[in-house]
Amino acid sequence: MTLRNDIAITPELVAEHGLKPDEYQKILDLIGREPTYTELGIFSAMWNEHCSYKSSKKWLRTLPTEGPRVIQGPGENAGVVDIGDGQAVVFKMESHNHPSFIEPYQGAATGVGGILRDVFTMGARPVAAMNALRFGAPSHEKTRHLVSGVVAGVGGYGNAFGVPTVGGEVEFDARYNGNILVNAFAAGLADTDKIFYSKAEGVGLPVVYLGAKTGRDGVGGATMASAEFGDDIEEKRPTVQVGDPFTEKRLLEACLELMATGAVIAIQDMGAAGLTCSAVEMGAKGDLGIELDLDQVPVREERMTAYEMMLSESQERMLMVLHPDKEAVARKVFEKWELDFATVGRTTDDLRFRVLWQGDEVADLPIKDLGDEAPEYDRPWTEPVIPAPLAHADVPQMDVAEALLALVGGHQCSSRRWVYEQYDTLIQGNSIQRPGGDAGVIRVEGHERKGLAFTSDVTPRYCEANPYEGGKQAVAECWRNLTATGAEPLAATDNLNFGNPERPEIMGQLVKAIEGIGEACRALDFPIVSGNVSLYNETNGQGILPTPTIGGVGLLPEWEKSVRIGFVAEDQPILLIGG
Amino acid sequence: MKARVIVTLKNGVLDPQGQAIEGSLAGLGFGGVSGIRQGKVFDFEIAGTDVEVARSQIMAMCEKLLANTVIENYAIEISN
Amino acid sequence: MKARVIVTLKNGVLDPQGQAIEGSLAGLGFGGVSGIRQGKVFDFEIAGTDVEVARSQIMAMCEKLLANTVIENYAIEISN
Amino acid sequence: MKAAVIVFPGLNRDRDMVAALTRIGGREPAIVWHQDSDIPEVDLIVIPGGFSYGDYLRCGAIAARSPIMERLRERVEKGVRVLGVCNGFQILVEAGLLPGALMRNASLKFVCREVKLEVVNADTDFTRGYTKGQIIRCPVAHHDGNYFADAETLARLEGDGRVAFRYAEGTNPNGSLNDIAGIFNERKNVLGLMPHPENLIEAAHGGDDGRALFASALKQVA
Ligand SMILES: Nc1ncnc2c1ncn2[C@@H]1O[C@H](COP(=O)(O)OP(=O)(O)O)[C@@H](O)[C@H]1O
Repeated sequence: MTLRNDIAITPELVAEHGLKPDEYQKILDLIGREPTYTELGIFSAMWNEHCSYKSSKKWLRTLPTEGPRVIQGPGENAGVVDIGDGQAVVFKMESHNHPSFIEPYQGAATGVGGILRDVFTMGARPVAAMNALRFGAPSHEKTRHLVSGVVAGVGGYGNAFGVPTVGGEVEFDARYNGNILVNAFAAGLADTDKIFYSKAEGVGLPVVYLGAKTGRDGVGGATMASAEFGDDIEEKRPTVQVGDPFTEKRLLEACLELMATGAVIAIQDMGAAGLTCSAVEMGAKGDLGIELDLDQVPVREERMTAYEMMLSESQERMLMVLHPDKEAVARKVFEKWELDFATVGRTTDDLRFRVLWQGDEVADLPIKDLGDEAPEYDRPWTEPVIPAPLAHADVPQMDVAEALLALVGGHQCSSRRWVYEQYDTLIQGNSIQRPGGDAGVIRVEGHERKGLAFTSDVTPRYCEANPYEGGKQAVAECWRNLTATGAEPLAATDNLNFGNPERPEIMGQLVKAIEGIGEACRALDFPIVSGNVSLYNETNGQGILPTPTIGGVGLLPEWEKSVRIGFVAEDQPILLIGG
Repeated sequence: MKARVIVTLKNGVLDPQGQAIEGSLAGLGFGGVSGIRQGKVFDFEIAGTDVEVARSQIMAMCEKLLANTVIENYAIEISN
Repeated sequence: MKARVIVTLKNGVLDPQGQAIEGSLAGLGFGGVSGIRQGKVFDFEIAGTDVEVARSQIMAMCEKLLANTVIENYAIEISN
Repeated sequence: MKAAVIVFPGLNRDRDMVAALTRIGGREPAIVWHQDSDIPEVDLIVIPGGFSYGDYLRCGAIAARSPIMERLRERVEKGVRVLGVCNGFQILVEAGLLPGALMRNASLKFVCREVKLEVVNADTDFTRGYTKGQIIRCPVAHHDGNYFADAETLARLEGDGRVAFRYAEGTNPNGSLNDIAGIFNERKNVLGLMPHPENLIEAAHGGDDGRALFASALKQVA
């Protein structure tokens, strides 16, 4: 399994890395020579759909992302919104679809771990989580196994980490038979003057590695997450990552303790293609170069190559730029929590991303082109064909009582208790409304009366019928679920799950859904402050239902007044309001 | 017949349990232990008398339920 | 040296996991299986060359940590 | 009344427990980190819930072998009150301070829901805020709360009034023998229970049935 750095770069190898011939040509033009094997790996990680948003960027820019309360919109680990009294809510949603199909427990668990890290990387203590799940038909042979594994994995990680799960979604449709969706949401609380960002500042400062050791986990994983599934899926199995919530919980406490010491200048968690993406992002954002010395990286496996270390997706790791005079303080915090701590590089002023390994320079690349100047596409798209409304005569007739029973007993409306009772919904002692209502509500710790509401919504079959209206509807439902608890909607995050964007009709769904989401968000003053795009959700050419999940956050001035869905007394009038 | 199935993690797959146990053993003064990996064992009775038939049946049980072959290997022992 | 410790539940101690697995196996059509009990296996390296010294060290590890002797038995295998 | 909370890495209901003790006791408990060399002089020592050491090996096993547990054992012998909730209960059992074992839930699933508890013995320092036979509400949140002990131990626990709480009205969430939710040591100065009374002490929790346990343990009930 030892890989060398002088492997010849063939067209096949380029293709295996998910890079198109024109993209490879762009690499050649950019660096004026053939890339090394490690460099090819770095490009494939940075330029894949997952990290670069190359197909969606153009459209994401059209979303409203600003508002009087928005402190940080998209582009950081999570969005940040002011909730008054010097406090902010920090939140984001992220998908872990493909890994969860391959290994449902670990895939879902590491998805939850990733989104929690996104939140506490910004200095916020996680206070609420949600999970939006979509599975194949209940009768499909794989569904039972996937449901039980995913739910156990979401719970296994979130429960051990210690964050209450306050809401989510579970839906079944045959279109997800070969490609389930696992979208995880997390929110945290921070003081507005103690938010941490990934932008590095200062030349010659130590780049420090924290958390768990690096193994070969998921090498090639980020590339996989952006590749369509075929029948050879079994072969991709060994790249599964295993989550360790025990380490993550210690990492949370250690990071918050460290941030309180004033030692942290910049911080970035290591998610997909960990070391590569985190280092490049910190440097590119700060207009700085980064030099890494891989011989300092804590590893848990022997004979790891530079390529493997740069692409490893081992979980529960962080990269930071620290004040050099605080390095000793920082080390002490991490020793207390028994986590690895190593200075693995430094910031430079030459805008290069340089990687040293066993005395060799195995990569030397222009950092801006890897990061914020990665390729961007305006993919061709076609206007979705909107089906004509059913003629009245074509609507099947049915006895009303029977129809009601069928609805209530059907898998779309049945109780989700089996799922959410496997999640700790009351840890932290602030859960005012637990799953089962319109939105989850928590009390804001450190404040007498304030509360926050959370919900996640989308109706994929609406989006399939009419992506534009479906996008609007998802936002509107999310907004309504927040207001139904008595909350004032603040802002939202989105997780856009679609099929292969290289197909113009799929790209059309994405474009129109984003348009609808943007339209609704503008109309409601409901900015999108973070999000995630998951494309290539297809199996053998069959795409999933277009599923733009909207996660919304609302503010309640007085949680005591939050309203629940249950009727509270007999003989009360029932009102129907709205359109 | 008596059967025993031993399920272990594949090489390279992170074993957080093993790590925590190793740390604890070191803390208790058992320093010479390294590379600890935790697995599962299943002991059971299986009907029949033909070892080879039983073995192929157990193999199917492992593939379907007892082992998570994405990250685990298994070994089968049968005794009369 | 390589060591393997197998920890199993004592007779008479309830094994909910074993029971559930037996139920699932039956559900999957594996009918001939009975009395399934789940245990743990630990594989590790132990420093030194004297098997007997290692064995008594591992025994102490089992008594102190690896097994809960209220409910579990253990067996030790060592190979060079 | 002074209280202390022992914290091991991986515990996660320590903040909930500190909040409950502060709210009901009127002062913040001392926090004892597992690597501290001693426990301050207090009247009540609590081990809260969570996943110490990730629940790896067996729940509570690794924490139970931590040096701080020797200091705890000395306090138990001196008659100091010790309360273990959820993972804290598992740790006390693994340390041999309480008998039996907590096995995986019969459903094999983590379960978080509200159950009913019967106060079996209201004549102890922990339970005198309740009446014998009283049924209270209490949430549970655990994966391994299925209490097991051999027949002889069970008979002793039952005979000596050492069962503190029992799951009532068919709400046993985990398959525990005799519906046991919490037990005392022989001297009844150590209580371990799986449910989370600290998560049901105020209006925001939707009830305060858990309050009397802390009020009793903190000697606020005569
Ligand atoms: N995966 C999940 N995790 C937690 N809670 C869930 C999950 N799925 C559904 N729920 C909860 O179950 C309730 C019903 O879900 P749903 O039918 O999607 O709600 P809605 O009425 O908004 O359509 C909601 O309170 C929701 O938060």
